[in-house]
Amino acid sequence: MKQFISQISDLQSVAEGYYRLDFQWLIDTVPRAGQFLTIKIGNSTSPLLRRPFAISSFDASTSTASIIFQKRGKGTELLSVMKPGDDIDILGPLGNSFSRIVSEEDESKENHIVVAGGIGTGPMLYLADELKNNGKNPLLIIGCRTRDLVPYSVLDNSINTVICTDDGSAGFKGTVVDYMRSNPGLDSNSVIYSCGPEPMLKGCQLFADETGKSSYVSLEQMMACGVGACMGCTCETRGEKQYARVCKDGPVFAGGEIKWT
Amino acid sequence: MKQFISQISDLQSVAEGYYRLDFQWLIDTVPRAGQFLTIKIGNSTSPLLRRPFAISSFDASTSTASIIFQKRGKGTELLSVMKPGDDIDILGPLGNSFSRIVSEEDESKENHIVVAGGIGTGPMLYLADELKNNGKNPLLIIGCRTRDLVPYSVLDNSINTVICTDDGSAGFKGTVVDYMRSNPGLDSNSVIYSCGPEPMLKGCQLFADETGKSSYVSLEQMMACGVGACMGCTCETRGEKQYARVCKDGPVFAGGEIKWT
Amino acid sequence: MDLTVKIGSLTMSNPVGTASGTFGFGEEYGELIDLSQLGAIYTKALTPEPRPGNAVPRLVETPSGILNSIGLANPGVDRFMSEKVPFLETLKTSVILNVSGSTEDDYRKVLEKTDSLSCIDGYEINISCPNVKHGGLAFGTDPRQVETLTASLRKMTDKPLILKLTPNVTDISVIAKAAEAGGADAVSCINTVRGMVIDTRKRKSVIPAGIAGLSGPAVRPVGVAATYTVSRAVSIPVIGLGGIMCADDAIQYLLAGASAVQVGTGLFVDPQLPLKVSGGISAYMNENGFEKIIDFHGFL
Amino acid sequence: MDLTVKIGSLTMSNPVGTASGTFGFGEEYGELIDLSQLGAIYTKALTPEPRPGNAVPRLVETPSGILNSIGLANPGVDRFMSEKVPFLETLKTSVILNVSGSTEDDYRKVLEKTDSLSCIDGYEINISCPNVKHGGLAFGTDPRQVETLTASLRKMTDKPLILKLTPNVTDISVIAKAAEAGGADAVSCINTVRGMVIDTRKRKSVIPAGIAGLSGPAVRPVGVAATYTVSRAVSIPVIGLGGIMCADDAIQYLLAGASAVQVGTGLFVDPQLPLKVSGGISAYMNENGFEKIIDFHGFL
Ligand SMILES: Cc1cc2nc3c(=O)[nH]c(=O)nc-3n(C[C@H](O)[C@H](O)[C@H](O)COP(=O)(O)OP(=O)(O)OC[C@H]3O[C@@H](n4cnc5c(N)ncnc54)[C@H](O)[C@@H]3O)c2cc1C
Ligand SMILES: Cc1cc2nc3c(=O)[nH]c(=O)nc-3n(C[C@H](O)[C@H](O)[C@H](O)COP(=O)(O)OP(=O)(O)OC[C@H]3O[C@@H](n4cnc5c(N)ncnc54)[C@H](O)[C@@H]3O)c2cc1C
Ligand SMILES: Cc1cc2nc3c(=O)[nH]c(=O)nc-3n(C[C@H](O)[C@H](O)[C@H](O)COP(=O)(O)O)c2cc1C
Ligand SMILES: Cc1cc2nc3c(=O)[nH]c(=O)nc-3n(C[C@H](O)[C@H](O)[C@H](O)COP(=O)(O)O)c2cc1C
Ligand code: FES
Ligand code: FES
Repeated sequence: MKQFISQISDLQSVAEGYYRLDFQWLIDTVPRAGQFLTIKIGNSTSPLLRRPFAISSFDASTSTASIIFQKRGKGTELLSVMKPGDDIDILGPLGNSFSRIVSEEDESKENHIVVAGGIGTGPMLYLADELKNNGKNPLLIIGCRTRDLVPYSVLDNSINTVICTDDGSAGFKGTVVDYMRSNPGLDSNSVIYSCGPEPMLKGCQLFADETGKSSYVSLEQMMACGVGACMGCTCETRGEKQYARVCKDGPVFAGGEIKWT
Repeated sequence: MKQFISQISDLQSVAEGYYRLDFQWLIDTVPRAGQFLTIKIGNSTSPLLRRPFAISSFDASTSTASIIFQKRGKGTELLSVMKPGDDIDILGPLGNSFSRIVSEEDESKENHIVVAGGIGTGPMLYLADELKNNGKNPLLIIGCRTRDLVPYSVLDNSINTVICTDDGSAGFKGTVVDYMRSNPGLDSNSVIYSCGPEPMLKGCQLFADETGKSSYVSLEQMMACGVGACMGCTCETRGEKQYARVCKDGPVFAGGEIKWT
Repeated sequence: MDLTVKIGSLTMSNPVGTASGTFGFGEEYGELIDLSQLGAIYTKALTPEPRPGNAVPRLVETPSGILNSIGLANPGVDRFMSEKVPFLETLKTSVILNVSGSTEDDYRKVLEKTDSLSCIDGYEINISCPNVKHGGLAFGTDPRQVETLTASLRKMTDKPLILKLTPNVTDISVIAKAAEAGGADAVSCINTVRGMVIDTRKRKSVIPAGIAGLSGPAVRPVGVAATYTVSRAVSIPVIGLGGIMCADDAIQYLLAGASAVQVGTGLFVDPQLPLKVSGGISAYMNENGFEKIIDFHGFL
Repeated sequence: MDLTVKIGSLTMSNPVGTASGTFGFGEEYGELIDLSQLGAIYTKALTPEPRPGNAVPRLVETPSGILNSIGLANPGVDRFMSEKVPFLETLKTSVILNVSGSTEDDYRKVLEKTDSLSCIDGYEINISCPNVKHGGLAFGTDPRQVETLTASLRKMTDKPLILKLTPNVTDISVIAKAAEAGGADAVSCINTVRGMVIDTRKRKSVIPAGIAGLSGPAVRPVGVAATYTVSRAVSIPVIGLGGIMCADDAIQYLLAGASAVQVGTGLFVDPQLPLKVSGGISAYMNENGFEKIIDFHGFL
């Protein structure tokens, strides 16, 4: 991990309220799927804290990394109006990545189901890409409330992708879990990876448990330091009052480790 | 006075670190020379307070007002990177104006010397313009540290203007007061108006006192409300511990009213 | 939906007032905001004698806040009667007179001269002022002084008596209880937080008086915490303030236990803010099916 | 030019340290900042037993600040010895162990087990913790408790003993004097300010624990005022902190009377900040012809 000032190379809206930001990756360490970075947005004291975003793609040939973010509050609002060429202050890559957490056994399995929802889409696009490059044929399932929120422009045609919308305005009508349940073809020898709203993660975990699949999740939590020093971003793990730091011990965890509430 | 959201029609650099901002004047009240307005810059809580700026010109035919401002801290920095078309939140016109303070006797005098320095330049350009439109032939004296700070592009050729620079890189070498002293031709039946750094105002006042001229000054003070309610922006006036509100009782004062320290 | 708030015998039309010292005696903002739509105007502090106020600068901006040391600049009670009362008499809005002093007597003098005025609907007693007879420590830091002062003023007036608490104490609930015991109809919190800014170029305090009072959004969490603590300690109404910049901020105070709120520093940023805040409170009540302000209480 | 600072028997290489709880035990930030250039590392609080910490979320951003309720999450003294000490032993930087507890005995236990460690150069005693034996009021709000605790720990160690003061008191100078009377080598101020943020949608405190601690630039004026007040009350060195985001902020603290400073929340924004701050302090000393840190004092 390093702190560096980079330049925005591109910033595009990819769905309603969602943006993709590309920037120069100026350090040697190659970021992996599941890892994130933090950005200091603006130079006012409000917003104050650096904002965490997962890496959504990395192109080694051009040293370009990207994130996909949703406009939510004042930090992401400011970020959304930045321009190519503007400086951004990056700290990363942070966190553990899927590759560091997924067991060798799971890695070698045939079926990899990558489930994304909302602001969890970025890291899962990258994970699907990583799996493909490792010779797998991942199934990417993206859940959105409605069609306008589907980031079509950043989807990779070569990856088997299913869109699920709550209102049926695009793809499968229902949640990602509904989709998985209605496709009994997914054999138990699959690995499910998920990132998105907590109910979605819980749903994936439950489904994996019920059907004997492995499950990995990437979590989100309010963060201050992002490097494991402040104990601010913990999640509860199995065992009596045990906490893990999402920023350092995670954000990727074996789903079974987490105490779901 | 009213609060209104206006649009920037133009924003140009006019000297090193100085900008002229033009915007639509959306209310009926015509702002007068010496009056100011406050702008809420950005929508973060830092910078928090509205920032006060004097009106530097007003064109009734196009309903365009302008200010000339110096980039000093974070508020003016943010203002300097705004773009034509951007909204700005204006509260004005505020304060009393020269026309409300200058005595009839002084108004009817022949010689009007308008002295400007630094961030005091805007209101004095407007005052010179107002005097000209009232059939006077004002002498505008602008003091700057050096040539790069002279706002040549906003000067009106039809107004008799003298530039003074501390380093002699343009016009008269010396302060505005040095200039006035070295021109004994200025008869005592003149009125001096000044706005700029405090030492300049004091110098003008002293010179006026010594040579029997009338003197009016436009003051600056940290402001919170800008409308006379908070008692935050006072200046000390003649008499035992007497204070006047710069925002409401001023910013223009007869120089003799002020307790110079 | 009922937005009214009762403080003692007074009913305010809505919970949103303007904080003392930020709104003068109401006149200056009259051009910018419809005064009749305010829940209440809390006036600038009034002392028996006129006070010129402190040396300048009296203000400096801090991160998301401002630091002020106005020094209770006010015209004194006599000029108040002649210069401010005629305007206040034209208003239908509730007017709460903020009263300050250096001795108990000072407060008494102001009440004596103003209690018969029909345009004054209540008093807010600013006890953040240093008590010159008690070594200069603020009245509001000592529960005994607070109870004595409150009881003494209580005997002088039937109008609502609101004690305005300072956050610069170890346990604000003890002070609030003292005010209640002395007979206060309500307490308001918070007054400004002790702070200081130094000009490193001049190597001296920006504000000549030295330590001054911090307000604005920076201190909002402090005000919400104080309101929460105080509203659990007393059974009289609590008026919450400190850093309210939008309806959501005011709703935080109401949920914390306040029955009314005041907007201070926020006015400087947006003079229309009190009306936006009361509008936002109604909208929130609508959305959440709240009928009265009391419906905000009891969630925490 | 001499940037060193003496606290008791310890000489720190420069006045800028990292505030307790924001820098762990030094390891995590090691990749981002040259630890050997820090004046001191003040560790995360250590208690005798491991503490898991509070329920999440533990953090929320406020205007120019953050509110936290970590709950003293720490591995406890035994795991500290095995997991953290080996790393601390590799450092040349001064390491000040921040010690917390719920009873006097808790603090004593930590000192007992750690006093012989050569990698610990001093103690910072966090007295913002609630004292379970005294009705849960924080140690640091009662001068007698502070003096007793300080005296008790003083007998156990020759290492520098720094008492870390809470700003949530009526008169911080009284607490500082109590620490001095008990034998403290220095005091540091401020710990976080009591604050609360309510989620108006969920109608509950964002932080489950309720009232939590405010830090960051929002509270800088509070920290500077406290430092100014305390440094006039005691003759031992004062370490100033709260909201330092740049060298100028740190210089405010030094001019207010501090002999050293700590950077806390600012690290989250810029991990390099402590080094920028010490660089900026040297530059300021150069420009102003200051030879030693003591040259900052006496202007106000
Ligand atoms: C490991 C991790 C990876 C993330 N990846 C992405 C991503 O790829 N794309 C994306 O759109 N979002 C991502 N997020 C969420 C993103 O950080 C927040 O949406 C963003 O910080 C909101 O900032 P704001 O100022 O716009 O909103 P605010 O108004 O400040 O807050 C809106 C919401 O965002 C959350 N938030 C605010 N600050 C932080 C912070 N410092 N740390 C964590 N959460 C915060 C709060 O819980 C709040 O509810 C990620 C968060 C984490 C922890
Ligand atoms: C009546 C009046 C008229 C003015 N007219 C002009 C003008 O025509 N052109 C121009 O360039 N400047 C003018 N100023 C000064 C201008 O308001 C400040 O330069 C500006 O507020 C600085 O803001 P900032 O955020 O960039 O700087 P900051 O970093 O916040 O402060 C820089 C300096 O500006 C002053 N300042 C900051 N905020 C305020 C405030 N709310 N009120 C008054 N002073 C403040 C402070 O004293 C500080 O020393 C005027 C000020 C007043 C009171
Ligand atoms: C400029 C100014 C003047 C003030 N004067 C008074 C006063 O005279 N009496 C008083 O009780 N409080 C006074 N206060 C405190 C405010 O009424 C209020 O308690 C405090 O500012 C917190 O609210 P805010 O953050 O909304 O401003 C003053 C505050 C400011 C900013
Ligand atoms: C996340 C966090 C954890 C903290 N933990 C501790 C602690 O364990 N012990 C302690 O004495 N202070 C602790 N503090 C307080 C800081 O050391 C410091 O006193 C306070 O944050 C003010 O400084 P700042 O504004 O620079 O952060 C903590 C502060 C934060 C933000
Ligand atoms: S954000 Fe500090 S430990 Fe994770
Ligand atoms: S700025 Fe409030 S009275 Fe002038």
